[in-house]
Amino acid sequence: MYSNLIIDLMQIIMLTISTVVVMMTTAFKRDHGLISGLTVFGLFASLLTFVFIQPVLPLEATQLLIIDEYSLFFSNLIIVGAIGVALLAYPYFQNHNVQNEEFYILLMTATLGAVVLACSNHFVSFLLGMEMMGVSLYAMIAYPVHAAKSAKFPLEAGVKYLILSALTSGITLFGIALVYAYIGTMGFDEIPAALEAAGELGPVFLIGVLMIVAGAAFKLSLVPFHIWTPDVYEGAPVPVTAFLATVSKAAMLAVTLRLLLVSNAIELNVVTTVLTVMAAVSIIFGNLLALLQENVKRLFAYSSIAHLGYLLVIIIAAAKIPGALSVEGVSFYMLAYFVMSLSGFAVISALSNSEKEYDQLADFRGLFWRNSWVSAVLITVLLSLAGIPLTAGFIGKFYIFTTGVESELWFLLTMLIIGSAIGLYYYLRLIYIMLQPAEDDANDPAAVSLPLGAHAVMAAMTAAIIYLGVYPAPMIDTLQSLASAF
Amino acid sequence: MEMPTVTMQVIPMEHGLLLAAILFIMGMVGVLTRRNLVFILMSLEIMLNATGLAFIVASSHWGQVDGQIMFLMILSLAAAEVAVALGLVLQLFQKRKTLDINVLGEMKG
Amino acid sequence: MLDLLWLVPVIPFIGFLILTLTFGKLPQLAAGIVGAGSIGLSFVFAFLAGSSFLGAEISSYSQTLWTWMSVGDLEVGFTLYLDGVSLVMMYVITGIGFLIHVYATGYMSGDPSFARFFSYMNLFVSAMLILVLADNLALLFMGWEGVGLCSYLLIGFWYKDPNNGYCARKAFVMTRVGDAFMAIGLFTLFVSTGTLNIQEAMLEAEAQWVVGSGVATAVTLLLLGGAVGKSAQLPLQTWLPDAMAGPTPISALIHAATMVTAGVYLIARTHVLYLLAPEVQYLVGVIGAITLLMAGFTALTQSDIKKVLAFSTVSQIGYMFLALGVGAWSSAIFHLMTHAFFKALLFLTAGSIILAMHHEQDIFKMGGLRKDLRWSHALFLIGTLGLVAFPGFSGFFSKEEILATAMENHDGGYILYLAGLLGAVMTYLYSFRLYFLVFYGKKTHDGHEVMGLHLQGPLVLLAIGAVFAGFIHIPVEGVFPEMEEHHPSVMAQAAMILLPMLGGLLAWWVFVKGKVDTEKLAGQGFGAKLHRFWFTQWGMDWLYDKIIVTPYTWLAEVNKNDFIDSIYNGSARAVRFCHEVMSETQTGELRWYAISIAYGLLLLVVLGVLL
Amino acid sequence: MILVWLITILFAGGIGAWLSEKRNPELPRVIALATILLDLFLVVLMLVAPGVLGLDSASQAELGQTGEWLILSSSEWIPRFGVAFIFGADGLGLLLITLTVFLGLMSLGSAWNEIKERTGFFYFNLLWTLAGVIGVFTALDLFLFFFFWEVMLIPMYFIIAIWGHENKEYAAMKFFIFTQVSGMLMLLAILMLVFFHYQSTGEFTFSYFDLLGTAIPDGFGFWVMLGFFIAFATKLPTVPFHNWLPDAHSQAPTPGSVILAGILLKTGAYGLIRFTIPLFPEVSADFAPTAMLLGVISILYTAKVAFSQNDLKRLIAYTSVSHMGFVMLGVYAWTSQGVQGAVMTMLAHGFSAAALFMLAGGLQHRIHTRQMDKMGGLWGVAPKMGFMAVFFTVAAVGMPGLGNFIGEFLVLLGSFRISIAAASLAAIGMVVAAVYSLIVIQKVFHGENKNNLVVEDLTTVEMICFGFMMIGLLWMGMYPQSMLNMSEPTLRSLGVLFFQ
Amino acid sequence: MSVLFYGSAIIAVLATLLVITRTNIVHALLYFIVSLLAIAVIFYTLGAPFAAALEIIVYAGAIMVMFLFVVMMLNLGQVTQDQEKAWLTPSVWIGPSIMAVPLLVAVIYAINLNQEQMAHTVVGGKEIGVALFGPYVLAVELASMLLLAGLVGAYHLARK
Repeated sequence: MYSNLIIDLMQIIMLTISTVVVMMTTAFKRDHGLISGLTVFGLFASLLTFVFIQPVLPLEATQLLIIDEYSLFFSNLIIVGAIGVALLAYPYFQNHNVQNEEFYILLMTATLGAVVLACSNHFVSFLLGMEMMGVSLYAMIAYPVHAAKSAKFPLEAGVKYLILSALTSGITLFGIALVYAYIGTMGFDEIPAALEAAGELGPVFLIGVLMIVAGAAFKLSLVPFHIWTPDVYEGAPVPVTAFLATVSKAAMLAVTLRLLLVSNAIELNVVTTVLTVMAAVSIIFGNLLALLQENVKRLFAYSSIAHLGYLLVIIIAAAKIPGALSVEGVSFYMLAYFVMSLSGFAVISALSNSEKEYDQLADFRGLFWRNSWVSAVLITVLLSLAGIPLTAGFIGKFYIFTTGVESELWFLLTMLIIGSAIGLYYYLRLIYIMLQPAEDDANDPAAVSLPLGAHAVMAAMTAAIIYLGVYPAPMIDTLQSLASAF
Repeated sequence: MEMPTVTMQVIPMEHGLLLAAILFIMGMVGVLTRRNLVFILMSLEIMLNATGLAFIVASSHWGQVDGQIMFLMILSLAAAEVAVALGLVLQLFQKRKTLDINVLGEMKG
Repeated sequence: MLDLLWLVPVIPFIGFLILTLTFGKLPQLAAGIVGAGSIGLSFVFAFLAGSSFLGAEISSYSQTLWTWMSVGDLEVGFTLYLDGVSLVMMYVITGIGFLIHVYATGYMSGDPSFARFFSYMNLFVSAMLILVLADNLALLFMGWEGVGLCSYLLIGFWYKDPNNGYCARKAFVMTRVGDAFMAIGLFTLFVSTGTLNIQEAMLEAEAQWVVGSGVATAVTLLLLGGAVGKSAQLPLQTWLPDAMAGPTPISALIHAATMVTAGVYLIARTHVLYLLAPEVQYLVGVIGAITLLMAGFTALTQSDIKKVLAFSTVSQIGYMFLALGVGAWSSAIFHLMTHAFFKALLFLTAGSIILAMHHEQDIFKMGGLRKDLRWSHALFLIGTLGLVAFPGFSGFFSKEEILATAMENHDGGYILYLAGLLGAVMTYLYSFRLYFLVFYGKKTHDGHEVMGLHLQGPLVLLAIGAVFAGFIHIPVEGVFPEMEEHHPSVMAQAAMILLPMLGGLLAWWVFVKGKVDTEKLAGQGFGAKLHRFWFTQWGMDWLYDKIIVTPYTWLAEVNKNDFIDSIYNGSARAVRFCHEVMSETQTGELRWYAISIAYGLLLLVVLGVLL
Repeated sequence: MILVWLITILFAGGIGAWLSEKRNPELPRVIALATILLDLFLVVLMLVAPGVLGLDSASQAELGQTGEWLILSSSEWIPRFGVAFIFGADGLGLLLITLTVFLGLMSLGSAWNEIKERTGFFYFNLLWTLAGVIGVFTALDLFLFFFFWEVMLIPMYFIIAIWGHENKEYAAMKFFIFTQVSGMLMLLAILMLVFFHYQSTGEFTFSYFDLLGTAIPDGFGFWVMLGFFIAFATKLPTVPFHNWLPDAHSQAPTPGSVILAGILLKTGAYGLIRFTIPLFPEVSADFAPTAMLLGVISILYTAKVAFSQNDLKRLIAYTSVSHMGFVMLGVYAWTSQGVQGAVMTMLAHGFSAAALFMLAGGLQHRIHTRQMDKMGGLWGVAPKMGFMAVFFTVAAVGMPGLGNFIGEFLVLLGSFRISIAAASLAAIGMVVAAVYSLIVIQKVFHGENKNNLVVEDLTTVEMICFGFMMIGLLWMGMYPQSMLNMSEPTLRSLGVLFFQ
Repeated sequence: MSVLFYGSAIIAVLATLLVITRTNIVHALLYFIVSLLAIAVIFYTLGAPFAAALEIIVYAGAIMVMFLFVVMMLNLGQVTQDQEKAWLTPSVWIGPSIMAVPLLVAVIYAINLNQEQMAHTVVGGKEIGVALFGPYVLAVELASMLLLAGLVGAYHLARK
């Protein structure tokens, strides 16, 4: 029993140990390479523990955490993302003239928070996971604040994220409090029974749920809680942006979906309506905002708003169709989006460093002819984001359409099509710019030596995009089995 | 062991929650109106504190421990958050010689 | 030898291919030999096939080369069909065609695009042969369109002058209007009878259709539309004078004497249908009558030698239509044949005159040429006499038949007869006006006869034809319904012969004696208006320009950028605008961000409370 | 498997061409040529001696199909959704594959001397487009079909965006967005269809054969059909979805225009014939009058717009829309003549439009303009070009004896049976076609050579290409039966109305 | 007891109101501490003495003092105070305050339950301790990591 518990928590334990090891090492020897290597190693070790965890699934590790295939999938995804971020961070901070080592500690704690969030089955662990990730992220976003010549506006981004995030954390917590006040339990899976005992649905409960939704929507950057996204994406160092776009979203999504499905909240009329409105508006606003964006990081930020809107469609579909298909679809889309984003930010990161980021559209002019490989990766990402076949994005979009059709969400599907149409414009615009002949320009980002780690990330993620797009069957099987729990 | 039961006068849970809500919204208004970063942080603390209150009220209603545990967690969260936030306050002041958050408006569009 | 029939249209086509694909690299002599020789060879085969056909004493012969298209119930073979009528047409086309080609080798010699010219000519002959030999209407349509194409190419032959190009396009488009009608006619016929084979369709129609029924009327009207376009009859005749822009005068001949008879041939070929739609048949006659008069008047006012001849052709085809309208099928074909001889003679002689006059075509700048150009004078006179149907000349026999039939025809044929008679007067008038103006009067310019066997040789042969063709018996019995023999009274015959001669006298009186000042007459007051009216073909061109061409070009110009495009561009602009507006919300101000989140929360909570 | 090979060879050849550029910029075109020739060889083998390739009917039986399918193969892909690799070709498919490979060769010919920059990537895109198109013509799983539908789009986008002319960004974007958005509608429709099939049978499948005859709940049929229709009508294109075409065609480099006009448009028509109508027979029948009307409007409206264009390529592009109007008309008449005519129009237009674009492209390459008012009198300097222009223009006008005539004639005949008005109006198209076509000859080749343009006449490579296309058009015009026979069994199996 | 509750509630609200309206940071902090103390009293009335103690020790004692340190460190003087006055114009606060009203109304409407009463039990430190090291043991561990993250972050950011 206990041994099983330990095995179950192995990933979390490994992450914790690695964090401590990294911290201790930092205390004795500040060496960027060593620390980043240790971090990557620690993360890898944590990732690999899933081999041991797999056979003993599913298990509730106390009432706080549940480790099942679903959470394991997301944990793995999160750790992979963290490895990617660590690999990107090393070259990015290489020339950063102040201490870099804390970044890795923060990365570890953020990852730990994300994993906890993904596994959480209780509002306490939800809070802890979310805040562990959040607090680490405040510092990570503002990390280069000391540098004499920092690439962007880390301070501004940090403060913005901190205040807005704290504000919404407060809202979420208050929502949790209301829910708790109404039903008297904080475990996700106890909610339906408690609700039944409470009799009819009180507005307190509904408002509490909606406040929790608001908090989740903030982290997922859904309209109207999206507004921080572009500024923070832009101001944060690229690896952190990558973390925000991938790990943070995946973790939050995992827990939100679990909460909505396990508590049956998705079947509440109010929740469905609110989510529908959010999805529609996110799709349209996100795409509209991205339309003529000149900064690639902001462009990705806006497009992430739209993509999370797409994702929401699958979640909403769960109200009418078996939750399993919905979970399968969400997981796939999240996986696809995760891979695409990581790959995209890897490209930007590969071209950038902590003193200068190449994230203007103009910086990408002619990239295809100067550095075909990097630009091919970015083109693949953009096409995938646009949902073109041969890429993971297409299968993801296929899931949206399938679930949308099955639950007859015609309105959202219409929005989806309109949004995608607008979306095509800016993805193609960036592709077009890369394809044009380069102007003679001293600021040649491709001249920056491309580090091995970034290449590895790009290669792995691109391979994943194509593989998932061309032969998704094995992954679909996996997701199908993990979704069967719902 | 039996818990010591203290008979208290009846206070409806609504009133507790109401107080929490009022404090919460006051904190929120503070966040929205102030321009000084420290005030904003204080307002955020008010909000957090109000949620803590709400948990205590709820836990009292249900006679459970869980709400108080949550309060503890909120406490530690507040501590961690404030620590980082004050770090940022220092940086802001150091860099801009002001605590006005309106100077942090360089990214837009 | 009948099975060599397919070679008749194919040989000219091969000639065309050779001439085209060498892209002008062929020396002129070789090009001439290929160009004219292919037609000659074709004539030989036509003659061989024709004589064995006549010898075999069969009413028709068909040769299927391959299945063209077979789709569902549509069965169209690449099948040649020979009977009396197509035999006559085949002879005319290859025979006269050969003479024209020979003449052209002389006429066109030295032109830089010599080979190109002959390639078009060969293609023309090939298409024309397919037209007349077609066993079904689809194949006929192929020839029909083919000659139209060649006409386009020949009119625009001298491409450097944009006006030629314009005329060519006009001709093509206008005949295409007719073709479109004809195509619809074919479809109607097919849907109604289930076949496009001419003979079968006619049998089916006879069996199925009621006389005067809607479908019969529709089909015949539509086919008439095609015929009218190709044969330059009212109201689609206006392209023809412009067609004279082509190389003088050979292409003119193509247009004026050969291709335009296709309409006559079509109606004659499908006469059974017309018999089932008597009103339409009568309409054919009426169109013929009006056209022949109108063209007559117009011819009277023209000053270009080629245009006078062109309008005379229109007028003569009007006669043929008139003949068709009164049921004188064989007479129409007969007149077609005789007309081919004398009109070819006239055109080619006119060509000689033009050559002699150094490419001067204005008849008012000629005059008194009968001494200088003896050959041309004699030949032209023969042609003119044929044209005016002077007794004993070929035209006389055919025209007399037509008028006689028209007179005897009781269903309104009498009016047609009178129109025909008036037309005959007009014919005399304009023909001799031309003749007198060119060969009599004051001599203003010198001309030197250009001599050569390939110039005069064909002319002489044609002249012989123009005189004696009237004695040829065309083997069309069995093709057309038996016509009763017409024996008009002596008086009527005399009137028919003598009355038109008044026109000749008038011409002599006016143009040789100079009794009337034509310039004054045409230059002032009502005369001027009338002249103008006649000269411009009764204002038809103007009318078309105003009601079709101008509105169409205007419409096209107005919508040059395709207004549907602006719908899409407009929505793109709208999206862009939305983007601008949306971007304003991203102010970068933290407080505003916080407020927006608070409002979002408010929205959610209100929604939660309300729902 | 042979079909898979056809596609794979092109994919592989494309990659090979791309990689070989580093070695020698001349190499990619040679590789592309070899690739296409290899494909052509296989196609010819399929046509002439199917036995050699071991094309058997065993696979047909396996899929429960008989008869018309010449080649059929299937294997699993995404079993979760019943998605499978089902490739098949019947007479119609084979005709269109042949057209594709042949015109691929032609476009290669036009690229041979024109594309000098970034050759590797160019030929990569060229070959991948072809692969996508062949995929479209052979895929019998709707998912797979959609997959290829999009695959042919991307390389084409690259071709326009990189090698296009002055306004390429706009054109490429428009092209992409139009096709992609309409494609999404189709995806939606496909999924609805699959879902309805799932509802009635409890089985997820995208197989064309299984989806035929799916019972669709009342009220939905029309919308599902419309999703397909809009996608195909956009590709075809039909007014009012045609606006991407003039821009894309005029801005694309010559080989791109050739492929666009010659092949890509045909996928729309193919989709209508293969999918839209057979999958939704009743709804389509109700919808047919509207579609025919759209066809007629396309014919007349775009002919009028074409007439006023000054940009040569744009003009030809609009005429393409006009011609595709005939296809729409014929297909929705759904009679044997109408559909056969549509097929013939597709084939013949593939040749004539491709040739005209090659001419226009050749001219632009030589005198660096597409504005017709800057040309004139070119016959004198380039008679071969002039001849070719006349030939292909005349073909486009619908001269009997050439392929286009057969198509238009049959379409008109076939639709006449269904709607006299539509066919009669469309017949006016014959007249207006003459109006706009001849103006090209007039403005470009006739008249004085005002600007003293010196134009090099057609090169040998070009002459060979044009020669092939001439022969092709003549063949189609004189002996269309060879093609009609191939497509007939297909149409019979698709339920086209055969009057006997 | 209820007098204590309502009295403290009023004090808490008033003190909080003062916190968000003061211009002098130190004054505001002091009012905040007052508010916290009042809330601690409320906790006590609700039967949560342990929480009440923590409220005072951790919140008022530690967190607020941290604030105070920073304020002192930055040495914000009269200038800042004047600035605050200038910033806090009605045009700035009216909007959010008005927005707050419907929000409050909605929440009040929502939490208007059937006058459910709060429990009569006191949950003391011992129970909490048992729970913390029983079912919530992981939470404690995780909270430590949370604090670690805060620590590292603050350490990094607060560096000169």
